Amino acid sequence: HSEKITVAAASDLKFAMDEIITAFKKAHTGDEVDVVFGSSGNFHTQIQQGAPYDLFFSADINFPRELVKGGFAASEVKPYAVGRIVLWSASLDATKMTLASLTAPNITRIAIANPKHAPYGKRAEEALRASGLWEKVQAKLVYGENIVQTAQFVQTGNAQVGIIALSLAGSPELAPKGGYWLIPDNLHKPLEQGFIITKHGENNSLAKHFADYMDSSPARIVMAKYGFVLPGEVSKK
Amino acid sequence: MANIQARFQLDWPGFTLDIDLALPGRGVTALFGPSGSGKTTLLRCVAGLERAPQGFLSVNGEIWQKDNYWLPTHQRPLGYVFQEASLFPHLSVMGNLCYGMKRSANVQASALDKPIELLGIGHLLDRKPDRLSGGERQRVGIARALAVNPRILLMDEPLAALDIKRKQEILPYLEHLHDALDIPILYVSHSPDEVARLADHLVVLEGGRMLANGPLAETLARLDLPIRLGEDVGTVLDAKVGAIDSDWHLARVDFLGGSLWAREHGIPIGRHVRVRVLARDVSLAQQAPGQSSIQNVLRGRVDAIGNDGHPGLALVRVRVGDSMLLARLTKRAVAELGITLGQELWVQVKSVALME
Amino acid sequence: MANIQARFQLDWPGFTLDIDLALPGRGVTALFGPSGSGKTTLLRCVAGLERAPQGFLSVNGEIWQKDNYWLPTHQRPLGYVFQEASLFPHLSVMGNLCYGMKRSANVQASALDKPIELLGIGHLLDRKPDRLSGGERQRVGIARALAVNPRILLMDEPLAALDIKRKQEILPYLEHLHDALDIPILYVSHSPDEVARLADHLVVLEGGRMLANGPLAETLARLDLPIRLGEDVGTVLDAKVGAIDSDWHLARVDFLGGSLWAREHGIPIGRHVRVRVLARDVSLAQQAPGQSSIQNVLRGRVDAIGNDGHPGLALVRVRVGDSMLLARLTKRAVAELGITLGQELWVQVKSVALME
Amino acid sequence: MALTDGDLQAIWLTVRLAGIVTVILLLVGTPIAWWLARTKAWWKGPVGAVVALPLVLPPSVLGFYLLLAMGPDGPVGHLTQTLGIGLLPFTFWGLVTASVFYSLPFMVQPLQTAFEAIGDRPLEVAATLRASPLDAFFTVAVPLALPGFLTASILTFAHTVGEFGVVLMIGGNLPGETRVASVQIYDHVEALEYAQAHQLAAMMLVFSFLVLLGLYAWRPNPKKG
Amino acid sequence: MALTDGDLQAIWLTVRLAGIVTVILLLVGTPIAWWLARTKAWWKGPVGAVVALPLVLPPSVLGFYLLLAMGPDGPVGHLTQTLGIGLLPFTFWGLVTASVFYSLPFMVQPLQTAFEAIGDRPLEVAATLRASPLDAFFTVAVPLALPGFLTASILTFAHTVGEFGVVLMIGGNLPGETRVASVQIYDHVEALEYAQAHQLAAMMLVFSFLVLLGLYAWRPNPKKG
Ligand SMILES: Nc1ncnc2c1ncn2[C@@H]1O[C@H](COP(=O)(O)OP(=O)(O)OP(=O)(O)O)[C@@H](O)[C@H]1O
Ligand SMILES: Nc1ncnc2c1ncn2[C@@H]1O[C@H](COP(=O)(O)OP(=O)(O)OP(=O)(O)O)[C@@H](O)[C@H]1O
Ligand SMILES: [Mg+2]
Ligand SMILES: [Mg+2]
Repeated sequence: HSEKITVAAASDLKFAMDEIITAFKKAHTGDEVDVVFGSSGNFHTQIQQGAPYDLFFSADINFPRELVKGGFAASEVKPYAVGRIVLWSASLDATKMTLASLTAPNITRIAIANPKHAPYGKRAEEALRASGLWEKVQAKLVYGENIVQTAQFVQTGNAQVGIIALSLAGSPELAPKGGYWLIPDNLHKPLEQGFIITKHGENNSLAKHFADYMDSSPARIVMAKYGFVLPGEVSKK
Repeated sequence: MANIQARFQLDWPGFTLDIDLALPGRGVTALFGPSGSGKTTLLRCVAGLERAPQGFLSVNGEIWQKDNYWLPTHQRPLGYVFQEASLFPHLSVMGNLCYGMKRSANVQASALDKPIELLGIGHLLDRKPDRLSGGERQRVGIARALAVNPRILLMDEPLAALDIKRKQEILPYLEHLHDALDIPILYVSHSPDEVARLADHLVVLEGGRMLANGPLAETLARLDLPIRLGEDVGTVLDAKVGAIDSDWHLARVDFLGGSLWAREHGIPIGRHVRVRVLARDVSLAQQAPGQSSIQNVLRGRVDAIGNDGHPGLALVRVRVGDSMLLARLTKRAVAELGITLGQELWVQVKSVALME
Repeated sequence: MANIQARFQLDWPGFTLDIDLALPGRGVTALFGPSGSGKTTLLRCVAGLERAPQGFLSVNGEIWQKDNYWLPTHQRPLGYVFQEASLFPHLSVMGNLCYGMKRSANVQASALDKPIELLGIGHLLDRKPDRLSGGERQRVGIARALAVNPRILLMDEPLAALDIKRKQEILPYLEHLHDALDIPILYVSHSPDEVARLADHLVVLEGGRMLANGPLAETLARLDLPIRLGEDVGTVLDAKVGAIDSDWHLARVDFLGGSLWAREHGIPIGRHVRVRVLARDVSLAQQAPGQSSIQNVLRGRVDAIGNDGHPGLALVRVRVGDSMLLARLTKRAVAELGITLGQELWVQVKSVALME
Repeated sequence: MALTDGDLQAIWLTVRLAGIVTVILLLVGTPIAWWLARTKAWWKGPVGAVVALPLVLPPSVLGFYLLLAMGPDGPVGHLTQTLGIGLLPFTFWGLVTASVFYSLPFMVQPLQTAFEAIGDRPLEVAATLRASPLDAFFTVAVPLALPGFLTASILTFAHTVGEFGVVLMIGGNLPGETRVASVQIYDHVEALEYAQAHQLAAMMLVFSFLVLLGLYAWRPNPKKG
Repeated sequence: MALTDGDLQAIWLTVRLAGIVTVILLLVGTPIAWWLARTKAWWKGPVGAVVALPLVLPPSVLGFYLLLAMGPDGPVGHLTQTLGIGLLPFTFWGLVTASVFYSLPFMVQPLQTAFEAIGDRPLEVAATLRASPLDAFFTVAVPLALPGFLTASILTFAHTVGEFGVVLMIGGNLPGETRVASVQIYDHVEALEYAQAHQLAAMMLVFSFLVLLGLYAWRPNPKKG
């Protein structure tokens, strides 16, 4: 008999997750897998209110941790990737840049995600602080609601550069539009990402299968392809 | 008792209505009074559109307002012709006419035929009110109020915007209506002509109070009120058609005290009629008048002499048999003719108006 | 030439206006006609509120409409009294009165004093229109139109909602106005009384067309139109105050053909006046009448005999000197007196109205 | 133009949602507006102000509060559970409920103005012609306020179509159930699938333009004729 | 209740933004509504529909398109750069521009209805009293449409206060410049700082309630007196 799951996934997983699900479905013909992308914070709130998501892939491991604490999860928090941030530009050649280039006068707007609640934004702030640049560039910063909006600020040319997720910069949509420079991960805390099976997915065997599939090599290959560092691996420099 | 009892008090800044009225339960009561005297306000109180606290109103035995009891307007079986036609702007003329009819008991659709024809609005039925002339709107307003089979009609200057010819077509219909339907009509009008013609009963208002209230003939003959009727002061006689001269289209009407010739309107012999005699049409003479175009000559006795609005004019009340006539003379004529109370005189009446 | 030329054609479903008019450039022109005959539409065309394509309008030498030229309403120096008072609901009475005044050249604030007093609206100045009675609204509308110092006045039944007393106060003012200001007034009215009193010129409309257009006296004396004036058919004489009898408050007015005594209104000797004689007030006699309360007796010659509205009545036109009088008689009286064209008769006039 | 199945589903859901919300608000908002237009009670002011309040909160925040209220521990949630309806969030009817709440002022405000503009006279006339207040309301007030109803419905419908902050929060973006077109376009944009976003947005615009154009062409003036 | 400096700044910014947008829309929307209410041109329909269109796009999507248009490569961006104003995104005036565009229907629709309800007569009367069309517009049409202006302003103001989808996209969430209260509340919620979110939201609600209450108490009926 066929089963159905709904996966709630952070926006930065968009490209990788689509590909993983396509592959997963091939192995589970007849079963249905819906995926919903959005803000991890929203999902966290919604799951507390009984949202019908079976798995929750958060961009910030703290959200699933809290859900486990609150008894809204049917599994442990499983880390599935570590995110990386990059300097990305659509109008300049970002491959030749470093964080220090941000002080250049021709750069008037720098987009980062809102460090207050977006995990990629927090890491961007940390990296800038660690490089001693935070005070110098703060006046140039504009804040995206999430990492995608941040990318859009850059993509539309309204900001010359932005700090976005590696997974986005390497995506088929953005890769052709500009280059990136990978920000060394020693400049910021690791951006740990984790997922859980929610209470809603507790008795859904398909949810378990999917969780297991995330650990399989086909899934890991896809994740790596989109720039995620996988748990237990060391990032390539 | 079949009548109307009304007691209303309203206090508005700048205006106070204070009315305690008993009116006959049938026939036309004219409300007469200067602009701003409270005529419309009184009608609105009767209709329940204005709420006079602690007022009292009973209409032919049914209580419509008393202490805290209050019959809502839509449950009062009345017809109201507003001072401004107030048609529904979103409905065609036909829609306006049918609106009340559909909501009234015992009314067939054919009840509209007669008013429509008489008021000459047949060609307007499909129009929206914004495409009507002032008088056309008013006529539709009248027809609409008539179509609800009311048990009392409240009409606020219904004919004000109409030309004489049209008025003369509508008046007989209203006369007929009040005979046929046997319902009371409260009729506001500034036209003494209409009042004299239609009314059985006259209420004179001023500044929110009642100046006079009584049967028409009696009230019209009061010498202390005449100025309000201006040129058209006069009296009304109850009479009967005594003969018809069909060659000359004249009718002889007999009243207590004599006969008069009037224009004939197809009213059959024996029928009771009202005859209106304006003071301006009455002249007095010492000797029997010679042959003249004035064909009505009566014999009467001077009953009272009073002032008229103008200092040069006098009103002389003459008793002819049991009836009263008013004559308007110059004071000089009064002096030259040596008119005194009790004197016998010839009374010449140039023209009289006959009303059914 | 100082006059008004107007040519308008309008085609509406169910109504066609087709007017080609020349009117005198001063004095009062009465527009007379049944409901729906196009009186309001004509005024609106003159005011520029209705646009008759290819129309033509010139007022005292200024062209207001011609071919494609079109002077917008607000640039036409006119005063308009609407058929429904149409006060601005958001302004107080005072605000309404001042609205036009503030926008007109050569008007002092004191210009309002007289109309306010005369129209009796002084106690209403702070009220909003929704708290006025029908007649009060109309009076404010009149005052508002007068306050703009217009070069032409358009008045659409301005006195329809007013009582007689108020009318009698306002009419002399309007008369005075048209003498003093020397501007043309187009005046729609259903009241023959008002028309006869005010108008110098009469236009009769029916179904959007002109039935008659001419000086008042001439048009009133036309025997083919009388029915439209109903009871109030009559003629107007030009006369001069010849003597005043202050004891009896009477004035003698002399006209071409004789003299008449009328109530006196403080008009000084020698002043030109108009005298209105209603056909109903005129009687005819073969022999010199004896002493009676009718004090005006003239000698005249029968000029024409026509029908009146009722089959029993006749209108007889009598030439007195150079002037014309109409007498309304029963046909029987015509026969009994043997009235024929050219015959000499005694003309008794019971009452005349004197207008400045 | 090739819309995906998901797009079509989303459009259909949107039309259904906006239609249902507009109808419900016509039913709910009309009496409120009528009452506000005609009452002289002192609490008219507070009620009027409260009706307009949902407007001032950011949609997703409003959505957050609604989610709390309608969730298993919220008062509305308790109520719906007691009534046996279950929980509203993440269901189509939850969306409807939230949108009704959120769009209320767009219905009430224009209606109130339209009702006030009618004045007393037509209702007085209706009463003298035997129409009960309810009858007069439907046969006089409503037809005379028709342009107001049109304005109110346009604003409500369009606003419901465009709204996604509340919808996203309450609805949870479930395909076929709560993923309306606005959310779908938003998702396309978030996924950087601009071509698809443009397509769906253009489609929505054209469709809405035609609907609005139709409404305008028919735009009634009850007083002209 | 202790609001942070950021909160106060955001509130002040919000009031300023909503106030400016409302004033600009009064200036821009009024002539449009007047024209729509009185013209008989055939393109009245299309124009009316276009004015209402911004409503049907989800705010953040609309924001995205505005971002494109106002960016360095967009038509508006070209224009503003040529005019020496620079680029609008991430500035207060960019927010104003976007909000004006987005809130236009809330101003135009109620005004149009209110203007239509006036009818021809008062303007005819004004013309016979020497008032030019412009004069009559200000001294007759505007006072008579006052309830419509109030409704339109309430909807516009409140909607601008509450809107954050467009604002986030165009504004870039810059404290003191584009971080209005709606964004600030949203940020609090997103950061799970519920207490602060509640506080600020409550504060906004109370403030808005008082403003609305004041408006209601004063709510003019130009025809009563
Ligand atoms: N907008 C319109 N469209 C079509 N017909 C109209 C319109 N306005 C008026 N009419 C018609 O034109 C005719 C003339 O109207 P108008 O208002 O000029 O009459 P009037 O002589 O002033 O009548 P009244 O004495 O009743 O005021 C009427 O038959 C009326 O029905
Ligand atoms: N809503 C109101 N508030 C205060 N005063 C009012 C109100 N309505 C009317 N009035 C005043 O009450 C008085 C009586 O008004 P009403 O309408 O009854 O007069 P009317 O006799 O019908 O006059 P008209 O012949 O002019 O129609 C007037 O002086 C008027 O100004
Ligand atoms: Mg009245
Ligand atoms: Mg007219």
